Parts: sequence; structure tokens; C-alpha cells
Amino acid sequence: MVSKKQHMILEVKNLKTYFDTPEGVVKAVDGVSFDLKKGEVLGIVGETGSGKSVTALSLLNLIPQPAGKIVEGQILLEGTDLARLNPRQMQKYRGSKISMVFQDPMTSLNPVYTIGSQIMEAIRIHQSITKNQARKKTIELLTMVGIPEPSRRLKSYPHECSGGMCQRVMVAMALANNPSVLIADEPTTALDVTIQAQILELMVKLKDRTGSAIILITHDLGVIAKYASRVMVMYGGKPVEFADVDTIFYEPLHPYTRGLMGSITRLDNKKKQRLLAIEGSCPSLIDLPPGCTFYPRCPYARKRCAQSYPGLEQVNPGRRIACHRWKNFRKGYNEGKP
Amino acid sequence: MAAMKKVQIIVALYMVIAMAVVFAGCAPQAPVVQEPEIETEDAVAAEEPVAEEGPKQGGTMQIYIHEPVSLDPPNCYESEGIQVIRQVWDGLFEYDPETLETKPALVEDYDISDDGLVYTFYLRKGVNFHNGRELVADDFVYAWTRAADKETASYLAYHLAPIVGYEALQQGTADTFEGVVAIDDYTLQVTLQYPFADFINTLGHVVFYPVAREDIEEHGEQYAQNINGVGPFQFVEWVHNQYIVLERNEDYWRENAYLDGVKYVIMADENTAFLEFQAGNLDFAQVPVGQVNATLADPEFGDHVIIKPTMMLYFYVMNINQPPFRDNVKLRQAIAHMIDKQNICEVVGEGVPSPATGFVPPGVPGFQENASGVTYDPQRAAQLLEEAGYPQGEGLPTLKLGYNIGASHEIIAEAVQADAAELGVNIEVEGYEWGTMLEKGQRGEINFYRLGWQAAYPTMDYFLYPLFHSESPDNFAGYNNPEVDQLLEEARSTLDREARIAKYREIEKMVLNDHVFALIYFYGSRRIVQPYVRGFVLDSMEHYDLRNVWLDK
Amino acid sequence: MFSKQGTGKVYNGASGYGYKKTSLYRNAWRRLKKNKLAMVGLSIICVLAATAIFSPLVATHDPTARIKEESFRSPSTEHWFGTDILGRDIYSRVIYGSRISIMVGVVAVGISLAIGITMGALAGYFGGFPDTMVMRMADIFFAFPYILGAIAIMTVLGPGLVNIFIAIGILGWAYFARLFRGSVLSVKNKEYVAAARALGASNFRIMAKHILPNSFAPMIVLGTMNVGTAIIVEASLSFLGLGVQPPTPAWGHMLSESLNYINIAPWMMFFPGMAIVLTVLGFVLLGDGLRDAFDPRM
Amino acid sequence: MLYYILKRILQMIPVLIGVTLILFLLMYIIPEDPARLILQQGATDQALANLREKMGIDQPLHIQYFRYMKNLLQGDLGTSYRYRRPVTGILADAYPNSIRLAFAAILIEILIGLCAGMIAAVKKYSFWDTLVTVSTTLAVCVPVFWLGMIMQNLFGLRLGWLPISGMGDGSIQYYILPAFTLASVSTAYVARMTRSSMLEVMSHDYITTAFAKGLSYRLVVGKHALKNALIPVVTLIGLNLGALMGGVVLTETVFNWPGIGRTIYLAILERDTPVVLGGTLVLVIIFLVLNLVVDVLYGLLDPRIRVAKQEVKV
Repeated sequence: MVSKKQHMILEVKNLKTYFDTPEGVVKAVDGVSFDLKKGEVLGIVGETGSGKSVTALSLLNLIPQPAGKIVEGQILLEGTDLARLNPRQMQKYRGSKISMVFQDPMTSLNPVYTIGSQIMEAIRIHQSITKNQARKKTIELLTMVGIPEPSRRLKSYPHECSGGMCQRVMVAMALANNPSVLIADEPTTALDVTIQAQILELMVKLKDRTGSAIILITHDLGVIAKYASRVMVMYGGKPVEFADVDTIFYEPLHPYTRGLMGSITRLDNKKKQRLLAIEGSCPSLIDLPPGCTFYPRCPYARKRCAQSYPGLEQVNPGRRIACHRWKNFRKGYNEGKP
Repeated sequence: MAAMKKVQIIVALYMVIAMAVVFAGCAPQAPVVQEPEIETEDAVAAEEPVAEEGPKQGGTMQIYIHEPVSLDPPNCYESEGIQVIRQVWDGLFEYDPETLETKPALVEDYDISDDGLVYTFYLRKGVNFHNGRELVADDFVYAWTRAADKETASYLAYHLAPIVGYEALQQGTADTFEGVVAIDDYTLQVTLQYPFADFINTLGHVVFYPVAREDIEEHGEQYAQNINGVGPFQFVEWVHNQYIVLERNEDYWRENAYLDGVKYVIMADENTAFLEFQAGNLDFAQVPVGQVNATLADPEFGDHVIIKPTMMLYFYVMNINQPPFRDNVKLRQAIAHMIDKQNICEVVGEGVPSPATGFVPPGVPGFQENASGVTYDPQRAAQLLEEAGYPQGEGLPTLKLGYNIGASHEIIAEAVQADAAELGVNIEVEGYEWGTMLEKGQRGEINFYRLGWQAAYPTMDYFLYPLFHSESPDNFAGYNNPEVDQLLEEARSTLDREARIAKYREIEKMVLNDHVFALIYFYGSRRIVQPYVRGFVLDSMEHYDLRNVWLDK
Repeated sequence: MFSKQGTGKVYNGASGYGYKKTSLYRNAWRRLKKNKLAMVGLSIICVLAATAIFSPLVATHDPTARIKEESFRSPSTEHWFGTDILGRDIYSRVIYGSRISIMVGVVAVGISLAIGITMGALAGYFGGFPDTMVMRMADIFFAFPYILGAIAIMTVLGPGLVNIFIAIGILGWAYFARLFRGSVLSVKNKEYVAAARALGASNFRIMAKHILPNSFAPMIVLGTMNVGTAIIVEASLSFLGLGVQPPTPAWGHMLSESLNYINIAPWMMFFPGMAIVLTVLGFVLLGDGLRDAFDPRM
Repeated sequence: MLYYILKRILQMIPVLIGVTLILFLLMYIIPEDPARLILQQGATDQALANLREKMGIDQPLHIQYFRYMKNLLQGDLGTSYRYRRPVTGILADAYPNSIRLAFAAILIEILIGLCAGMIAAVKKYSFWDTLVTVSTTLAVCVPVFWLGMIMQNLFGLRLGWLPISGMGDGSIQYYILPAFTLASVSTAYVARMTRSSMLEVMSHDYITTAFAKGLSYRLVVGKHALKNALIPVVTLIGLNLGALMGGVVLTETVFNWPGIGRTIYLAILERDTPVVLGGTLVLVIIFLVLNLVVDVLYGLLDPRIRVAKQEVKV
């Protein structure tokens, strides 16, 4: 166990990120804990509003101020607690040790600067090298992410590039300083199906080359199945199930995870679609009732589900779940009828 | 011949007065106080301790004006340009700043034929233009011909109308001015179409200034930017909307001026100009409406405010050719009696103007005190209203009163409106652009409208003939009284000064009895000079002569 | 035809059917109510409107009555805002002046709105030649300096309240036309318009029934903002001597009358000036609020 | 690009013709006769006729219009009725002064408006934001001439810090009060626009990207946000310049500034048609050209609308 700890690049412990709104406090992320090993791909799955994007932004300390705030928890990146850093110290980590690729490449690049200058900027704020060297490095990066004619592309503006190409640029930018952790927040949602695969392949390939770990945030279980090694399922700002990828697919225990699985089998051979097969939608994260957050939508809910929130329970090493009735479901699997 | 002799005596007298005036700036003089609260300029001069060494040479006087329309004499029709070119030119005659009697300037002597039609002027020798050439009689012939010529379309040509040949020039059927002839270099002969005894008195006007032919030939339309006169100051520069600069003429035919120069600072707004004056950036400005009393009370400037009556009349022209004013003298008289002129003068005018008592303002030779006898008298007005057939204003339609936008015309109109309302007379006041108002007035769309009539020269004739002769283009009221016409013509041909003035006085009273105008007030000056300005005299036409002015600083 | 209860789902902007139009305005109102500044603006306007309507009750004196002995009285219990040169009560004049200012603002903007909608609808709905013509005309009006245009029109028409309506009204139409044309263009191709056309509705009917209500929100915002502008333009014209006719107490006119007496009677300038500032403030705040309410994205 | 500019210039022609036509009609609808207006006294029929002939207003309207347009094409704007000077000369005197004043005002707009807007956006909901919001809201509500007169009395007379009026020797202190007065309203608009534009831009994804790259707050705001936020602000400022040129009437009147606004205003009152026509025409041309310049500038700031650049897509 001790040796394993040494492999951990990132440890997140009991992270809580709340937003102050006129209507009340939104507990967008409420007690998330996970860890990340070197070279690993961790998938975070959940519906829109489940808190997965806020988790990602919390890691970079990019919560929209002043409404949002990390109120509790630790983010240990190679031993440094990012949650305790002041803005100036945090800047040094962002983009160098931990970087991020966003959902919509078309809007994530500044329209008024060229692609080249935006990548070069990312390099030069973390490395003291000359403009020319940075330029060379940029061309290298562009070549690496598979952009043809990189020296010409340098001078293009984002609007002159396709979405796929922009996302390649984003990836290049994120990897410019060989970060330890790369967070990919739904990196392919806005792209065509064919491009999606290319981008993900590229990221995984580059991960292997640079040795960084990836947090892959998505709601596409197909993507998870293909690229992630472990999965965290989030619901209502809380992690509800935690397992390695095979287990999740073959033995989903939390009713929510099961709902997700249900939707994927149904749409398996069709193209991607939002996961809305579960009745209702994510609850408002203000004034949550004391019980399970999933209780209102849960087809298996019992009385105690409404009364207390089930804590994360260890099922076996590497597998945790937050449900009062998981044992019943496990039994179901054993009996062959979930 | 008798007339001739008399003229010579007058001229001699004038010279004495002129000398006195020249010294007025340096000798202590008893203040001439006409009304207790009015301080005349002399009082200002008198109060100052006299500098022992006498007038100081040098300095530039800074004077506030609006942008002049033109500096070309025949087109110089408003006071702004006139005050500039009066420093640049001298006329054949000029007006005494105190009495406003006419006295010769460029003329040494003159004859008038017995029929009063032919005037012969003997010009002073050795008077030079600023370009160095001597002034000769032909310059007047040229200048007057140019002023009357159709091509020039001068704004002021009408002043030349009495001279023979004027119509032909106006119509463009002649090239020369038949009635103006240069007998030799120093003799100018002018023939009039009809006897006009005040002709001499008109000759101080700027339209008669000699403009040199070579200048016009050289500059053409640009002459206004290159004027060249014979006066104490010569023109240097006119930067439009900013300033006009004059400098002393070192070759002046009289004693040279003390000032090195004059800078006319052009400003659009009198409030702004007054602020500049208070900041010490102007030497002569106007006290804005609303600040007269405050300025009079100011320890620094209070003694240097020049308040005195000017030769300008403020009145409402009544439309006597349309109902309800037509053929209803009583109604017109009632209106005249219901206006509280005194209150307007005191409240709106801050005591600067004085209630009008006739057409001819004080200062004009021949002025008669209280010619009209109309006072503010609501009871009499009510009685007259009843006699006119409108008891308590009943049956009288709402009257429309027009005024031109600007100055205090609006507030005065409102005051009149309020006065009339008290007697049951409803007046609707309407402001217009100047031209629109005239237009509407002439077409009878408004019942009465506001006008001001300012003396171009100090004669009674100027306040009677143009306004009331049936054939005058300036007869705004459309007044047509054959008897008055005939009397006016008679007065014009009366060469004897006293007899002429007596005739005009009679005419003034006659017309006043018809209540053609609702008279409001005689304007007053509300000018101000810096304490260190000496020898500055403002006459009742708001003219001044900077020849004798010097700066004690 | 549609239940008004059917507002459970909120669709974005003007892209709805009849009942969603209702919900657009209802939602806007709900948002507006939460906006404190807008409510301040609305209150100012309401107070002002009440003052205008009930002037005779609110005023303490006859606004045009002249009291000869009372010139330039400073504010006191008798004359709350002091008196002017003719001894008229400034408080009462300011109160009555609200009538003029509101009238100038509302009527002038109403004229702009009417011309603007007609022209904008013409341009947006028909396109082609009418569109080109209208837009070129609008270009001319955009290029024309506003105040100078107002001065020129006032000189032609002469001063007076009605002429101020006309001058300000005529000069403002192009902004409304351009905005309305844009809205019409965006609504024109919506399905329900096509549906209405398919059912054989006339151009006028389509315009009146479908396009107008759905394009009106931005016009309300612009209109509210412009009321303030119109009041200031009226004051400026008065300052230049081209305002309403006396003795009508109008604020701009009172201000221009006061300018000569800044030193001896500063209250003459202060109170009408503040009245203008407050009124314009009311409309600006409300306009801002309305804009936010109709288009929360901004 | 060149083609685009050329096209825009051609589009100006109908606008210019429209403006001259409207002005011409306006000036001639006026019931009164400019000749009578000038000849206030002694206006005999003959004198009036002479003056009308001199002014060239004895001809029918359409002949006058065509003659005016013909002269216009030769660069001749006619002669002022009142001042009897070529209109070009009058305009050449007045325009530079107004343009200088307008540029001073623009400078204030940029310096103060932009800064205030940025501060308000960056320190959203702080004291400074409230201050900027309140003062910009108020500034829009204050009549320009009122503000001008108050400033004149306060800073010019009472405190004596600044010249009260005029251009003096043209040094900078003469510009301060009139430029501030002229710029007051538009500075407020610029500040408000900058604020809202900044806030809008700050919520964009690429700002998050910039932060994620590790850029400092200052750099994100000053580089990534500002350039984007400037796009609408530059448009506003550019269009304002045109509006400023037209709006100088009041400021120039209050501050006795020898500029074009006052010149045209007086000319309208005096029915000096050639000056009104010429002055306004130049004003309109400036406005149109500025619009074009703004559009071109827009392209420089915003690469997305840059014209005639070849599109490469992968």
C-alpha cells in the first residue's frame, strides 16, 4: 500500500465547492475524493449538472469568483495542496503541472489571436526561452498533435480552423509544458464522431509518451469503456460509485449507474446522445433534502433512502459505493436478475 | 449766407467742446449726474486720482465683441463691425460724445445752397490713408457710388437715398452717381433730390466712409479682410471668430492715439465675456442681464459700470390695419396704459433701461420729456377698455403678441401678458425667429410684435420719418396719415435747426396720440471698463473713440 | 385559444406561439420586479406621472401668476423652490413642467415609434426595393447631426410644443426602423408566420397579429431610453431659444430663463435642472432594467 | 479590401445627395426671405431685388439646386449671404477647431471611459463599480449645457483653475473644460459599454482557457479580455466621433469655441443657406468616412470579419 501511495500524482480529499447565489448556497461539489496514478486515465461520468465540470475547475482553482469557493478539502498534486495556494502560486501550476482541455474548442480559443501565439504564450509563461525557441517548440507540438503544415497553421486564427483542428491545438497547448495531470472536460462533445475518436486516440497516445495522467470527464459511456481504466460516477455533486472500468460495466451497483448503463445498451449502435433515459432530471443543488440525492428518481427507493444520505462504502479495494441498498443489487447480480 | 455764418459759429463752438473733450481724460471734471443712481463715465474719470505725469503711452486695449458681419463700410450694418471701423476711419463729420451734436472731422468747411439741395464740402488737406496715399474728394465719389451701386447690394445703401442718382444706381441703369461730384481734389459737391436738412447729421455714419478704389480693385470681395482707412488705428488682422487686431496709425492727421493697439476679442456669449472680464482678460465688456445690480455692488468693479440711456427704443408695433386694433384708438391706448413699464425696467432691466415716454430717446438733440404722457394706470386702462367696447376684456379675442427669440424679450412679453391678464385681456405670446416674426407681423397673423429701433445718427428725423412716413420701407405699422407725411416733409426741408426741431416735436406728439406703438422703454448701456482705463467716453449711441484712451497700469 | 396556464415551459425569446408571447412579457415583468434600480426608475416615473396628472392638486401656486413684489425670492416655506424674475412660484412651475416634459418625451418617442415601425415593417417584411429605399433613408438620418437637425426643423416650423414633438419625433425614427426591421427579419421566417401565410392571412394581418407583438420588446427598451433623450433635447432646444412658448412652464425653458441669474438666483437653475436629471434618470434606469429583463443574456 | 472601401464610398453618394436635397428643401421651405432678413432697414423692393440677385436666390429652386450641385462638384461651396465670404474659407476656419475639440473629447472618452469601464468590470460589485455605474448613469441624464455652465462657474470663475472660454493660444488648458463637457455623455456610454463588454467577454470559454494556461489575472484581463472587449467599444467611439461633431453646438456655444457647430447653428438662425449646406455636408461626409474607418478598424481588431483573406479549412 505504501508503494502505491508513491505512485499517486493527484489525491483529492473531501473536496467541497459551493456557490453563493441569490437563491441560496449551491453545493456543486460536495465531498469528492479520488486519486490518480501516473499514466492512468480516470473517467468521471455523470449527467449535466452532476458537478463533474465544477470538480475539474476546482482542481485548477478556476471556480468563477467571487460566487464560487472551495470550502473544504485538499487537492494534493505531487504533495502540494492546490486548494491552499494563493492565486500567484496557483498560476505556476496551471498549464505546467496540471492543464485542461475544454469541451468546445471553437470557443475555447481566443478569436483575436493566432493559434501560434496562443500556444507560444502557454510555453513562454512557464519556460524562460526565447521567442524563436518557443516558436520551434510550438511547431513541434503542432506536428505532434497531427496538424499538417504547422509552420503555416501558426498564423491562422481559430475561426479559420475546423473544430477538430482547434481541439488538436487545445491538446497541444495543454501538453506544451508536459503536465503531470491533464484534465479533459468533455473534449469531444462538440466534435463529429469521426473526429472524436481521433482526438481521444491522440490524447491517450500522448499520455503514454509524456507520462501524464488524464482525468477524462464525459457522459459518453462508450468513451469511458474504451479509454478509462477507473471510473467515478457523480450525481448531485457527490460521487456515487467508484470502480474500475470493467466492474462498472459488468456489475453496476448504484441505481443511477444502472440507469446510465441502461441508456447505453439501448443506444449502443446509434450515435451519441445525451443520457436522459432516467425519469426526471438532476435535482437543484440548493437545500438538498437529508436523504439520498437520487431518491426522488430512484425506482428502488425505500423509506430510509429519504431519511439519511448513504456514505461511501468500501465494497472491495478500489470499489466504493454510496447507496443504502447496494447489497440487494449485488445479490441480484449473483442471482442473475439485476 | 446767414445759414452759412451760423454754421461757422457752430463749428467754432464745436472745436472748443472738442478741445474740452480731449482734455477730459486728464483734467478733473465735475461729475455730470443726471439721475442720482446713474454714474456717467465722467464720474468714473473724476473719481480716479489723476496721474501727475498725464496720459501714458502704450498698451493694448482688449474689447469684447461678437463676430462682425463685415468690416466693409457699406456692409457694416451692426454695432459690432461699426465699433471696429469707427477706429479705423473718420467720416466727413462726427458726433460730439456728450451732446451728440454733429461736428466736422474730415471736412474743413462746407456750404449749403439756399434751397437746401446742394452741399459743397471742403476737405481737409494732408489726410492720408493707412497705405500712405492722400485722401481726395474722388475717394468719396468712388466710395458712395460703390455703396449705392446695384452690384454691391449694400445693406446700408438706403442712407444715400436722398442723393440725386441713387435710384439709377440701385436699378443698375447708371454707372456714376449723378449727385456726387468731385470739383477738385479737396472739394466735394453733393446734390439732393429734396431738401433734407438733417443730411449733414447723417454724414457721421459709417456708410459714408471713404473706401479707396485701389483697395477694392486689389482685394475685391476680400476687402473686409483688408480694410484701409484714415482713422487713428489701422487694421492688422482679422482671425474669424477669434479676434481682430488694430494698431496705432503713426501718420494720423490729428494727434496720435496713446494706445499701441486694440484687440477685439470675438465671443459669442456675453456671460462668457463677462467672466473673462472679471478674470482680467478684457478691458471693456458688457454686464450681462441679471448681474447689473450685483456688479454695481461689487467693490472692485461697482464704480466702473457704465449705465446710461442709449438711443434705442423698445416697443410693440400694433397692427392698426386689422381688427381689433383697427380704428380703435381707445383699445390701443388701453393697452399702452396697462403695461407696467417701470416694473419691467426695474425687474427685468435691473434699472438699466428707462420707461419710454415717446419715440425719440433722450440724448437725441430735440428730445422732449414725457412726450406721450402715457403711464402705468390700470384704472384708466380699464376705463379705456370699456370705452373701446370691451368692458373687462369681454368680447375681445385673444391677442397674439410676437417677439423674436433671444435676450429678455420673452420675459418682457410674459410680464406684459401678466399685466394684461389682470384686466381681463388675454394675450398669447409667441417667440419667432426675427424674420418669421416680421413676416407674420406684416401679414397680420399676429396682433402686435416687438421691435427695437436704434439711431444710426442722432436726429429726431430718424425716429419719425422712417417709422411713420407712409412711403418709408420701414413703416412697420403701416401708418398712413397724410397730414403727418406732409409735416415730415416740411420738417426735412426746414434748414433752421430750432424751427426744424419744433416741427419734429409736434409730429412726435401727433403720432403718439394715435397709439400706434405700445412703447416699453429706452434702452440703456450696461457696459463696464477696467478701473485702469482712462479717457474712455461712451456716447448715447454706444459709440466710443479710442483716440484719447490710455491705460493707467 | 391557448390556455394562459400553459406557461410551464419557458422558451427563449420571441420564438413562441401566442401564449409564449404572454410568457415573454410576464417573465420580463418578473425579472424587472427583482431589479431594484429599475424599480427606482419606475417609481420616479410613476411619481412624475401622478404629478403631471394631479398638478393642480400638488402645486401650491398658479404657475403663471406673476407677483410683482416677489421677484427672486429664495426658497422658503411660502415658496418652496423660491420664485423667478417675475415672482412666479418655481415649485409650482416645476410641478406643472412635468406635464410638458412627459408629453415631449412620450409623444415625440411615440411619433418616432410609429414612423419607425411602419418603415421598419415595410423594409423587413417586403425586402427588396422598399427595403433599400427605407434603409438608405435611414442612412441619411443617421448621418445627419441630431441637434443641428432639430434646430433646422424648429427653425422651419417655428418654436412651440407641437413642433418640438414633430422635430424630435421625425429625427428619431431611423433607430426604431432599423431595430424593428431586424426583429421582423428574424421573426419573418418562423414557422408560425409561414403557417399563417399558408392559411391565407393577408400581409397586414400577419404583420399585426404575428410579427408586431413578437418584435415589440426591443422597441419598448429603445423607446424608454429615448424618452430620456427627448427630454434632454427639448431642454437643449429651449437653451438655444427654440423651445416651447411661454408662459407654459417647461423645465428646459425655465433653465434657459435662469441662466442669466445664476449668481443672484441659483435656485432658478437648480430645481428645474434637477427635475430634468431625475426624470431622465427614471427613464434610463427603467430602460436599462427593461433591457435586462427582456434579454437576460446581456 | 480595396474593393470593399470603394463600394462603401460609392454607397455614400446617395446619402450625400439625400442630405443636400433635404437641407435645400428645409432652408427653402422657411417662409421668410433671407434678403429681407439681412436688410433689416431701408428694405425697398429694389434693394431686396438687388440683394436677392447678389445672393443668387432670385432663381427657381431646382435651378438653384442644380447650380449648387454643379459648383459643389468643382469644390465650390458658394459664398455666405451674411458674411460675403467663401463658405470654404468659413469652414476652413471653423473645422480644425471643432475637430481638435472632438479629438480631445475622444481622448477623454478613451482614457476615462475605458479605464472606468474596465475597473468596474474587473472589480465587479465593489465600491468602484458602484461609483462608475452611478456616475455614468447620472452623466447621461445631465443636460450638456447645464454641466458646462456649472463647470465654467466652478473651475473657471470660483476656483480660477482653468480658462473660462475660447481657445486662447490653443494650449491644452483651454481644451479641458469644453472637452470634458463635450465628452461627458459619451464617456459614460463608453464606460458602460466597456464594463458590459468586459463582463461578457470574461465569461467566455477562452478566458477560462487563458487562466488554465497559467496566465496571471492581469495578463488575462489586459491581453485576452481587453482586445475582445474593445471591439464593440471601438465601434462606439468611432461612431461617437461623428456624433460629437454634430453635438458640438451646445458646448461651443457655452464655451465660446470658434468651431463648426456654432457656425452652422448661427447660420441656420441667420438663414445663411450656403454655410448651413456646406457645413452640414462636410459634417455628414466626416461621419460617413468615420463609419468606414471604424469598419476597417473593426477588421483589424477582429480577425473574424477581416475581408478578402483566403479561408483554409481542414
